[in-house]
Amino acid sequence: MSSTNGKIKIGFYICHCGTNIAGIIDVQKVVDYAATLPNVVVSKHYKYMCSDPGQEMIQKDIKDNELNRVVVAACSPLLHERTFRNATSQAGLNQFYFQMVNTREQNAWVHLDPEASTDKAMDLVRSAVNRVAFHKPLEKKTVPIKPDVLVVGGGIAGIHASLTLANAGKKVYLVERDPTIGGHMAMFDKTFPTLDCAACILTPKMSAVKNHPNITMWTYSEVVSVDGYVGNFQVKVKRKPRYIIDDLCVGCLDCIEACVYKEPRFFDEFNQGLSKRKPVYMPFPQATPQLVVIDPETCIWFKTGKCKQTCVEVCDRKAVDLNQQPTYKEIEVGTIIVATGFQPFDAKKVYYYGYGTYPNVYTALEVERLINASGPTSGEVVMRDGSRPKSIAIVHCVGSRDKNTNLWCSRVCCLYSLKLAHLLKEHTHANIYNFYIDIRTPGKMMDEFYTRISEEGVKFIRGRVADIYPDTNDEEHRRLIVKAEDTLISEIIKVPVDMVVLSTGLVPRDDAQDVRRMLNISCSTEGFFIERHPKLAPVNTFTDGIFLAGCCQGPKDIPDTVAQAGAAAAEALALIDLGYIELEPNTAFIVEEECSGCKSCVPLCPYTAISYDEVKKKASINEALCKGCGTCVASCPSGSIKQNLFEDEEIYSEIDGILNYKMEEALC
Amino acid sequence: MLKIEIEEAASKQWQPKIVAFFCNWCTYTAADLAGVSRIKHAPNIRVIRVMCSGRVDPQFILDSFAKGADGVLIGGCHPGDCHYQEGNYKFLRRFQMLRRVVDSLGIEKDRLRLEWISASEGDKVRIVVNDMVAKIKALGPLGLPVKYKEWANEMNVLESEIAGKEEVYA
Amino acid sequence: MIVELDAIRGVTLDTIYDSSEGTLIQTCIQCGTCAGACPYGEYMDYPPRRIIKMLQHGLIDKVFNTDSMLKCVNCYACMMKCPREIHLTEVLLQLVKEQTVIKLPVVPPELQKALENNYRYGNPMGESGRKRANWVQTSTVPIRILSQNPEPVDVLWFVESYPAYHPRGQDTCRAIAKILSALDVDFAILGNEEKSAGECGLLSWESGLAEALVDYNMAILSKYKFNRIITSDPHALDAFNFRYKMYGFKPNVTHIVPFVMQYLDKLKPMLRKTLGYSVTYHDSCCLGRHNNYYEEPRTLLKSIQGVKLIEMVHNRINSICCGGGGGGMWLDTYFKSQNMERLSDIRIREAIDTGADVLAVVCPYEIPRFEDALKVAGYDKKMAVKDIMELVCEAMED
Amino acid sequence: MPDKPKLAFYWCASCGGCEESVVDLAEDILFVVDNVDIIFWPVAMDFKKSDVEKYADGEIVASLINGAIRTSEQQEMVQLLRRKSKVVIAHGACAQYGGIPGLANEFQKEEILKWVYEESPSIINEEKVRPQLKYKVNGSEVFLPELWNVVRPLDKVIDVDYYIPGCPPSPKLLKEAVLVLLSGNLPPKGTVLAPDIALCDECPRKDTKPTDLAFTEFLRPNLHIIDPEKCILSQGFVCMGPATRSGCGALCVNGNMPCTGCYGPTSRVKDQGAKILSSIASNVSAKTEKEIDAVLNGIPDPVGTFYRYSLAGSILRKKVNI
Repeated sequence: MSSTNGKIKIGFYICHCGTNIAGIIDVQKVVDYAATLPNVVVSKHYKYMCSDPGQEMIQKDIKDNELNRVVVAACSPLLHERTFRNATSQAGLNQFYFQMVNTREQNAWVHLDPEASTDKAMDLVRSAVNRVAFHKPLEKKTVPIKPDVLVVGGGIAGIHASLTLANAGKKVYLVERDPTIGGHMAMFDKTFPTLDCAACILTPKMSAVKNHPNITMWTYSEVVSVDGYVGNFQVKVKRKPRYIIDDLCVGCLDCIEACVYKEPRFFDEFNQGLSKRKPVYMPFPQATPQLVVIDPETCIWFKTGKCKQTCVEVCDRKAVDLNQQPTYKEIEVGTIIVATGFQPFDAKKVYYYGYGTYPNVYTALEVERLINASGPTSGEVVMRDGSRPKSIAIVHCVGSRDKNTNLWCSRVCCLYSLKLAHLLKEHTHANIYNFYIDIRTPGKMMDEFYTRISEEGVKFIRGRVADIYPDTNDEEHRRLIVKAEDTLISEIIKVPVDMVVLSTGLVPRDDAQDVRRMLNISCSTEGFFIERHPKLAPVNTFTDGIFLAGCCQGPKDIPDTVAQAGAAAAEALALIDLGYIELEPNTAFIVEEECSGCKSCVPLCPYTAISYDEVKKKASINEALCKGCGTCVASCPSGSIKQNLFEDEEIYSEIDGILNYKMEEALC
Repeated sequence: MLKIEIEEAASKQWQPKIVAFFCNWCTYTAADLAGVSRIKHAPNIRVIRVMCSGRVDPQFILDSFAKGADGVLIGGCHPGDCHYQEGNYKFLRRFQMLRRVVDSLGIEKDRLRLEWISASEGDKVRIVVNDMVAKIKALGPLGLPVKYKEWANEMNVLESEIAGKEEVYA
Repeated sequence: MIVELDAIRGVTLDTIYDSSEGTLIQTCIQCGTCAGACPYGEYMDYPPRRIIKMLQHGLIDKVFNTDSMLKCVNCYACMMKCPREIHLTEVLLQLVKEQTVIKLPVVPPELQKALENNYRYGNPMGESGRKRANWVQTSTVPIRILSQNPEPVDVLWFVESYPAYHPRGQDTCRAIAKILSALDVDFAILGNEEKSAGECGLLSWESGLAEALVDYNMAILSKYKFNRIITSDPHALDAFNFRYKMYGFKPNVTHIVPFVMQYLDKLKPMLRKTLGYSVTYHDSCCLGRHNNYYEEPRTLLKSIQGVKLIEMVHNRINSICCGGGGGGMWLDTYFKSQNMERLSDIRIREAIDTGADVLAVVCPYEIPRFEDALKVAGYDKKMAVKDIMELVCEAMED
Repeated sequence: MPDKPKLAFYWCASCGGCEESVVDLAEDILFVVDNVDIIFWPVAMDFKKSDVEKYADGEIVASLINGAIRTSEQQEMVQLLRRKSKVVIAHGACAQYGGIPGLANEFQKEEILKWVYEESPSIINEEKVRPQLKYKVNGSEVFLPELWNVVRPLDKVIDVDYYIPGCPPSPKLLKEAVLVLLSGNLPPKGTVLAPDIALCDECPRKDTKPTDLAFTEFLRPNLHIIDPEKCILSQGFVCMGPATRSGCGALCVNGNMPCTGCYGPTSRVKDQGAKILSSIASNVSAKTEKEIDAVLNGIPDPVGTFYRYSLAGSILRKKVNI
């Protein structure tokens, strides 16, 4: 126990955190108790330990009392360990002579009985005081950061993050699954609350991405594997065959004209199926890149092997290549921004709203296309049956705030419903009814927007729609009755309308779990990617070097998405420009003279950091590759592998502390 | 009635102590999340943070029991979700083996528990901890340090025995 | 989404906030879906949403002094659509109903009589208990009655009152007996020993009566050895699955439709006759919304040759109640006095709109209700109301 | 030669193999006899307790005690020797960790007595007679030592200075120990007088062990033939070598049998069984609970396998639910 040879002097501090901790834990009792523990020479409490005066108090005590160890009982180490380590090191002590006790998140906030809470705090303080005596001075190791960045997803979040980074001179790989970038925003008609034309503000950014010398844009591509760690990720990208040679296609669309299918007859994804496309198609006129794509699912050549291949013939640049195979690109990047977005809630899941049963029930995204000048009806609101609506019901909260579907509020539906109400009114002069539970319009100019839409004569009915069914009084059964309780007047109302718009919520993408696994990041229970800290690290993930932007993290509107994309880019930039990242020194090492060379540890390391030296006949650990999980340490049969920060003695001393175990008991 | 009161009083005095080893990335974060969400649970667990459930050495578990823990809980990431790829599988294998040893040495099954709790499952921390505390309360204390002392008592009687025998010899 | 039964046993309106259900009620967002989903919501001074708010504000006594809850037909529509999953029909509304009836100056006489009959004779129509098994004599296949032959049996068929006494119910019974015997099922009935399962008492706000019937039937059932119970009455199914379990009686109970579905492979080759009907199917509230059997009856119908299934506008979770539940069976006169249209009349128009030849049902209340509604509707084309079991049986005949 | 250092040997709960290792010194025993005065060695010469009692406290230079402590007599004797000796050495696996007799800690005392005197198939004892602690014969009372409930390693009963591991210890280690004692240049108290590195270090099959161990099944040497060339562990037989001190020269492996762990763990390990368990289980290739269990079923007696010598000295010591 060499670490205890010198005189250990421990300073102990407990934080009140206002009343967060002191409201339930008797801090005075803990302080008095800590003072009786071995090696503790200072024991104090303070209102806010993380504040400047709190940190200064520690530093002053280190100097005045020659403290050589510090224990702070406060919030979770995941929140403020760094703060107190810095304070410790600024007073000239090695920062790893510090140990933190989680007294808030895992104690004061989760228990009700002050006595039990105080007991628990004392147990853990004893444990930390025990442990810190074994701490060793360590240095953080630094890893260089590769300057290139991978951005996954080419919606507005990915676009904005890519441009920010590229403008700062960094090389960006933007990988988009679809044939074009643009994401959901490209489908929108106008944006709330300013009613900017979505295409007008988005398409310049799309072409900026395309033309930026620092951006490598890979559309119709998917990230298939990510290995490595912060600063040094190895990424494999699959480029799906477009059956068009990128460099040769000039986007003349002659091949589309020449296709053996004379009429478009397949589901057009971009227009939500409201129009049709051919197997060879351009997703939409402003698609970026301006390249056509051949869909093997619908192309007769791929389905039957028989086709005149008129598309190949017509292309004088020989850009059509039906034998194209997927290609794989391997890149090395230092940081990754995940901007994989959301998908709209499947409205069929609320069976009684009749989506998919009644043709005049639409989803909001369909209506976006319907009112868009470049949409399937050129902006004319003509319904599936060819008629034009004179009355429209907009049903809020479809798939949101509902235990039967999704619990969360999707945050944008109220405002886009208001926007659609305005646009539909403008296009059709119809009577518009918004059926809502609560109107939620937080944010700049948002409630003003609500006022404006109200002034336009849009009607608001406070009540969640309970039933939608055809009006039997209507000869053609086209008209629908929307039934709800107007809860403000306590009347059951049945409103006959021509068209129903379902304001569907935002849900995680179906493959979010696969993406999460590939990147080794976490999801909340509902499936959105989880940020490292909701307030203090909103774009970080638990994996260093991977950042989140946009709706993959949770529903949000365009301004917030862009802000978050900027923040994610800034976080990446901060790492890149620093050039290196400091890592916890919790790596494992093998004491050579103790190792028998049994090789049991070698296969256990997922990072191949352990190798066997055939000459010395011993195993050794490459510190640069070790991530510090400690699996080999726990498995070494002769106890010859140790882990910095988590040495056996340190953990045993914690156990002793928790259980208030005295060595003399061992003699029994 | 009286008996119940006595039992209640007894149970109030004795509170099980559970040593928990939580991995930094999933379960420790989940326990923090339970805090941030103010999800109340029994105050009987004492968490030791490790980077990965793969770091949990069976010795730590046995040591905890021997030093007075009434239960040991290990929390790691769900299979497939390990921050270090496969540390949780490695622990699971050890756990399955250790469980057999611990069983045959007479420590009840409910005292040793492995749970996969992801960073977002704050409420699962509550469910698991409360359930484990309830089960251990039903079992009563394990109290190995006390047992070891009791075992040692048999050696203390020797001296008087010897004295007695020597008298007889005399 | 049936609630944890033991958790709510003994809960009263005074103690409801101490239960987990009370916590749920606190989460009501007053969206009004319950009121909008309620088939009689527009006739209630206090539809479920307002009841919850009144309860939250401690003003619940006002609710008891109206007849709002008399209009609840226990159709589970509000409960199934509630975005907070509050167990309205299962828990809250029942508690309110009971108080309402206690405070009612005059109980509608039709209902009063039905409850009395149930208490005295074990069936709501006031028939003699000794005639309960009379229909057996008209069966074309032998039916074992346990009191005469108490040997252990695989399947105990709980017949229930409407099937046992009502002439159309007896038609269904004969069909079921034939099907069971064709499938070689070892079955028997309780015969005259059986009394109403008590669901009607329970949901028509007479928990005392319900408990008396529960006690009686539990004692009778415990006399015999059997593996499982089947019944053709979804209300009896609900009583067993919901109320009996609270009293510790936990048999394996299935409705006849899912039961027969288990034998579908064996049954199909027997359905040799082509019927040539277009059929529309009415989802029973208890079987559909409350027990989640939406597709089984439809699959069974579709396995009959020559049956073309047409859906009504409201189907599955969105189905409209026939109006017979929750005591509605004996409140038609009262509903009429309130200028409320009978729900069976509303529903039959949806059935007529489909142009179907047959309205298929699975609940013994529905045949008489819809046959009556058909007469009122004055529908000139001939439409028959038949239990699915009758149709299956018909298809079995060569 | 009045100045020759006095040496005592004693045996407790053991098979006597450690005493054999003294004899196995062969010609070296002459060296020992030349240099020390063996004043107490019940297995070889007729000494009485009173012979020891007559020495002054600390007069004996060293006592080498083998065997675990299970009876009142053993306790009494080792306490006496402790008083009379400067140095006490736990001699062999039983004294160090309880050894094979320590496996009795898997059972309660009553279970053992019942089996041995009543239920064992080789016993005929219809009256169910059990040994009595006191018995009167010819007017005087005779005594038997009492069996304790717990088998203990020596250091749970008396203070122990050094340990010589092994079942039995190799003569080489014993000789080195005696040399160290005679030299007067004593190592720190508590030292195990064997190399502090695992057996693989000196295993002749070390090079044949692969670096990608992944167990899909476990085999037992009584049922399967062991390849005489390859690493035994890698063949799926539990070999304790990686968790066991070296010093024996890999005797068992040379005899084509797996190491069973008699030299105990290295100084860095508290619980040999837990450590080898951790290592071996971690390298099982299965991933689901069910598959893992299927592989682990190949080790039907994990306590007897991993704690063959060390149960009494392990962290848990004994089956705990008395």
